[in-house]
Amino acid sequence: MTTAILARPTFGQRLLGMWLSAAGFLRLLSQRPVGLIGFIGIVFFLLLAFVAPLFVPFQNDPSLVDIYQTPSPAHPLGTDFQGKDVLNQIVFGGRDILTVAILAALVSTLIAITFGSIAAVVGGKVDSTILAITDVVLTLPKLILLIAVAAILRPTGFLFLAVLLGALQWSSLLRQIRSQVLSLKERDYVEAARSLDLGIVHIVFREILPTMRSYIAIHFIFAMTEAMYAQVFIVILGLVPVSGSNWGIMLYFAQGQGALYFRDSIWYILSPILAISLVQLSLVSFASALEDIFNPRLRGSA
Amino acid sequence: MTTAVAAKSQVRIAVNPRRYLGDAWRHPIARAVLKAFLTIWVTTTLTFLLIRLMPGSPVELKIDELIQTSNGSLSYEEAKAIASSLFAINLNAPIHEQYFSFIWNLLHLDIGSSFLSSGTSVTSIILSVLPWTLFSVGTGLLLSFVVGIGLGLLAAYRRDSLLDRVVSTGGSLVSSIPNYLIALMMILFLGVQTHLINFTSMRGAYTPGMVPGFTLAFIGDLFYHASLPITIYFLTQIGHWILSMRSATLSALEEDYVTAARARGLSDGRIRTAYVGRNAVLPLVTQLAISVGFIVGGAAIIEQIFAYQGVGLRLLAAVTQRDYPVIQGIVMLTTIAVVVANLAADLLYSKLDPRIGRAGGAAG
Amino acid sequence: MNALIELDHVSRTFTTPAGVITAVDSVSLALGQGEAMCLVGESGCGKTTTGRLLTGLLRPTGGRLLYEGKDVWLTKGADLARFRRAVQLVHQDPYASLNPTRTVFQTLSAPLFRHKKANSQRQALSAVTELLQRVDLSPPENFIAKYPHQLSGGQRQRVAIARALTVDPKVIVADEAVSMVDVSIRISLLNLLLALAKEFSVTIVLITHDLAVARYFASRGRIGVMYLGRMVELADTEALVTDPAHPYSAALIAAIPEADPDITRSKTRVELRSAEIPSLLRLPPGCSFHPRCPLAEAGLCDVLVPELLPIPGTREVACHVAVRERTSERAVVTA
Amino acid sequence: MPVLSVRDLSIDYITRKGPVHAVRDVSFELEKSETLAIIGESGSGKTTLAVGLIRLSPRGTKVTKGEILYTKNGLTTDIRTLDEDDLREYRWAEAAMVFQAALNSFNPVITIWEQFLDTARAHGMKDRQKVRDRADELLELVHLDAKRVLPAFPHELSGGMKQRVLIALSLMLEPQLVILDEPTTALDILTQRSIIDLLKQLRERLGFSMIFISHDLSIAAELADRMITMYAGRVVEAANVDDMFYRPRHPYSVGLLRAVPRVSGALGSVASIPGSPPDLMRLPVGCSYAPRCPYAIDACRAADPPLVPVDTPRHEAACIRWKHVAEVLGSNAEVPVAEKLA
Repeated sequence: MTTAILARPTFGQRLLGMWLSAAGFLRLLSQRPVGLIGFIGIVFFLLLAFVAPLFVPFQNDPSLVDIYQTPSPAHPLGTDFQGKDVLNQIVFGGRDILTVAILAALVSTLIAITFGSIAAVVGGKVDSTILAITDVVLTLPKLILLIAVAAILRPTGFLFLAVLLGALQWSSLLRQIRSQVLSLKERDYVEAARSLDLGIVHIVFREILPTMRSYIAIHFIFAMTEAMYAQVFIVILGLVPVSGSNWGIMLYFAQGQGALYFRDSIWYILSPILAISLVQLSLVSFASALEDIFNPRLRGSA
Repeated sequence: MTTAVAAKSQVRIAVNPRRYLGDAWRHPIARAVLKAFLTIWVTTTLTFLLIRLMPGSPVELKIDELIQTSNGSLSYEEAKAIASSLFAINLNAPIHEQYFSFIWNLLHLDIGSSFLSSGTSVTSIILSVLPWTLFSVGTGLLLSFVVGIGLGLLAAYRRDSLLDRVVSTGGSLVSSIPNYLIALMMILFLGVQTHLINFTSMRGAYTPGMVPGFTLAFIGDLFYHASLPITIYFLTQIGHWILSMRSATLSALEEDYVTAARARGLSDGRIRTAYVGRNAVLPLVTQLAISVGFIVGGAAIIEQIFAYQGVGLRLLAAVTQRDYPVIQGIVMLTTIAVVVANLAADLLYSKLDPRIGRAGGAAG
Repeated sequence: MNALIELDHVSRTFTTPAGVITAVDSVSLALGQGEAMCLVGESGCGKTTTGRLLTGLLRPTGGRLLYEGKDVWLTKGADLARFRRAVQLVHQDPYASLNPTRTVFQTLSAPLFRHKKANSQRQALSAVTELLQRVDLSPPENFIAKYPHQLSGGQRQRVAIARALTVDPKVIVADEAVSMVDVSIRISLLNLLLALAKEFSVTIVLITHDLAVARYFASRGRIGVMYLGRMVELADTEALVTDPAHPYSAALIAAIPEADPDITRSKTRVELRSAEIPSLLRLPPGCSFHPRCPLAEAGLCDVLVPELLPIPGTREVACHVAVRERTSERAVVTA
Repeated sequence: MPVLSVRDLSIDYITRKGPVHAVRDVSFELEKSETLAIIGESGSGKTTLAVGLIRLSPRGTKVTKGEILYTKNGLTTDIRTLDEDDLREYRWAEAAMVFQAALNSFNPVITIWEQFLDTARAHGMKDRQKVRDRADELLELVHLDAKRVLPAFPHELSGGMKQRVLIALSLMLEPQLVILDEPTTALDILTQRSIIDLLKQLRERLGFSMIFISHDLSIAAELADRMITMYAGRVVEAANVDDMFYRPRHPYSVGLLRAVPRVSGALGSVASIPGSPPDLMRLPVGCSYAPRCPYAIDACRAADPPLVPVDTPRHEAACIRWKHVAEVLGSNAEVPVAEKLA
């Protein structure tokens, strides 16, 4: 097959390329069962959170008659302290949490990539100041700060919460991206690209970033798990004004209404716990499988 | 074939080793201490700004509250004077003076007194709760570090065996579930549903009425009360330590000095400890420093769930009561405690790894 | 012949936590069009830094880098870019010199597109094919779609050379370009570089620690010997090999093991006064070789830094004793 | 009786795509106080062979067949049959392996003294003072100042010093056999020379037999009494040094000798071997050098040529056309190959 893979492949080839790499990736993933289960879990919860609500009718009809019903065909996961169906709340409870988690992970990953690469590429004074700031933020007990900040600023909207969570999480990723770019920057092929005068755009986007794609994807997923942890954390503690319904808020009410102690209310409190735990488990096992596939000798997980 | 690479690396070769290392020893320690002070200074300033300058800041809220409760009899100025005494700062002074007096007081460990129990100083409140958190978090962390290292080493030595798969997958999954959910599940299943543990009797840091002292009974009681939080802190980090130690050990096993040691007929035990173990554990020490900060933060919710009177629980109480001096005090003192722990771990690292002797050798 | 590219008393220092290091100390070197010369020396002697200074990737802290008579670091914009393209570097490690995530075609076509030497796929394909043939990678079709990990060390170095040729360079600095390649194919790589010098009058500077490789490559050219950042001798290869003027060059040539039992076991050794290599942080005063030099004269060599001075036979040496003995009227012409 | 006699040793690397035959039916002998050079390029299997001699092959390798007969005071044992404890004793007390200085052969977090102590304790020398004296004596032997080296950490020593300490350490238990992996690679010319002279001196004084592996023919010319060249996992030629350099009988040895330029003496017709190194995953049927060999005929591609004795004593070559090679070279004079083919 002597056809050259051209520098600017046609759209058809690009599609074929993507399909081949996706198939290849799935083959690799299938050799890691835990990773595969994680991948399936992620797809399931994304569908549950963003697609299911379009089909399942939203039920918000509290009825005092059937409080804490045990699971029955009408209410597969029983009902809550107001008699509302738990399964319905679970279906509608994922969207907010996953949106905030994805946004927060985006914020922290973007901060880490931009400032990490700037520090590595520019070097000198800029590098040392960015590094000093990162070191300081790295050692701060972030959750204590989160409690104080949340209590005082009382963030309500998604975006505000996501930015707040993102702003607290970027430090360890920034250090790792900086050291990654630093080591790549020293590589001979980057020096050759410089002497061939190929331009900074080519060097960053064609020589340095492609080798970091998998690295960034893995850490994006870990950032999502951290964001979810922190988000549910402050919701359960009641530090954030409660609006709408999501798994965290379900837990907040379940705890508040003593669902922990009644025999029949076990499903009301257990459902959000399992939902959140399963999302986190899927994310972590998929990310660890990615880590194993892309850089098997990576020292220590994130 | 020479190893002459980029110009910078030539520096290493013909330099008098002892003198060059001498400088490196002093330099990183000074840098680590400086970094610690910088962190503390940033936190204090951050909290100062948070309390003082944020729109609708607690100071303003307190003044409005005073005016309302006195239904108009207090003028703005009088309310401001009361607030000044409560916050232990002179609100009329320009902001930078307030800031300097704030820092000055901090240096004397005087960070105002609680709104509610106006007599007691914030420091005394914190000092009564901080030890419990450090005790429970510290024990949990050390246990998970030691057990994690052992399991990680074992998993690496028996690579791809059943034990390896169970330990590393199990560890990473347990640590990925949010620890407060595990806490809730523990109460739900071990407590309520099966009555295995009588967690109501475990409330608080120790059984009221017990005489605090270094008696075996008292210490036993301490551990009884702290057992649940410690278990949670243990489970939160165990996965991380197992995985990090396992991959560090695997790469150490491929190093040439391990093959050379085996070629010299050294016993497996000696190689496992002094050659593989010591090198593999190095990067983990710095990770220990970072995780201290994370765990102390997470303690708040664990303490609330288990009603364990640590600094986290006290912070939550202060937040619900809008007791700002206490919030401010807890944030600063916990940060200082965490920063000190980091400094200690960094110094330990520079002592353990003679090559760099670099404090602040955090991973990455 | 006016020099195409010239180092005029160029120096370069590095500040490290332990102090200031003078990696290159006022080195002068003028190279003509199509010349094939070698820079030789042990690790830490500054030959790699000198190579980086020549390519303009590293800015000198002293002296001037002249290209076609103009001081490169005073030029701006287009001139500087033109200079940068005219001098290319070939690296030592074949496993790190090519981007592992890009095919041979992508690596070679990027500069062609960038500098408008190819505007369409077809043009790029034919240009790359021609380049691969010029570096003896034939049939080219077998290599175009390959990733670096699918090539041998020697083949990768050839692709690296082809990449340098994409911008029609006037000067190629090969930094230990053959030392990590199998012994049995080094000569073919050296021949490839020599062919570039002869057919396309490209000036080639080979940096190596291996004197035998240097002797083969620069057999019709010159060799420059460096020690602790200074050029200690610059001479025609055969003259240097058979009659080294500087005591350090003599020590090197005497010390080299030869791939011939009779010669190598009967070589007369040059006993140095100490095996200790001085630290770059605290260079010995005067000539930095004096603590080890068998010819060192107290009061002269340990005080005065020797200049690179001409001696009979279009040669230059930086050694008071050597210059004195070889230029004085009653110099006995040694066999 | 030879100190070491290896017979038909084969070592495979187990990979997902099946076993890779890194070492194939290697046989050679080593007499007392004799120095053998094993010369080969990347993929020749020389390191796998050397490490296999003390059964230190890494995970994922398997010795499929062959014997390693070690003889001391008339008693011969096959190393492959030793149990763990005897093997541990054999390593260093009988056969000591010195790795390349450039690789980090020292534990970076403990001092050189502790590594001396570890080695001594592993072989029953418990008395610290005795170990200290022995260490001083050994470092003196390699011209190093024990007071400066012992308390130092490995990264504080230069390449040359590390290689000397490795050699000193290898002589701690007066082994009968010292195996060195690329002893002078990655060292500067003058340091390389001092290590070669040191090895010659020690060999004279202590009388141990030595095997060293290298890709550098000039080291073999300096140190070796006998030489074997390896290609694609097999021994292709075994000979005394002069026979190998001036009267080689295998086309690969000829090609290799011709590909190495010299500083002194005439250059002659220096030339590379065409083609590129063998891919151990896809070795051709028959002689694995055939694709690059100028004298190859169809018979060469039929079967792996066995090692056959050639026209000088203790000289064997694995080539069915070695007589033709002799004719091409012409004279048997002590003149380098490159000049004979000029």
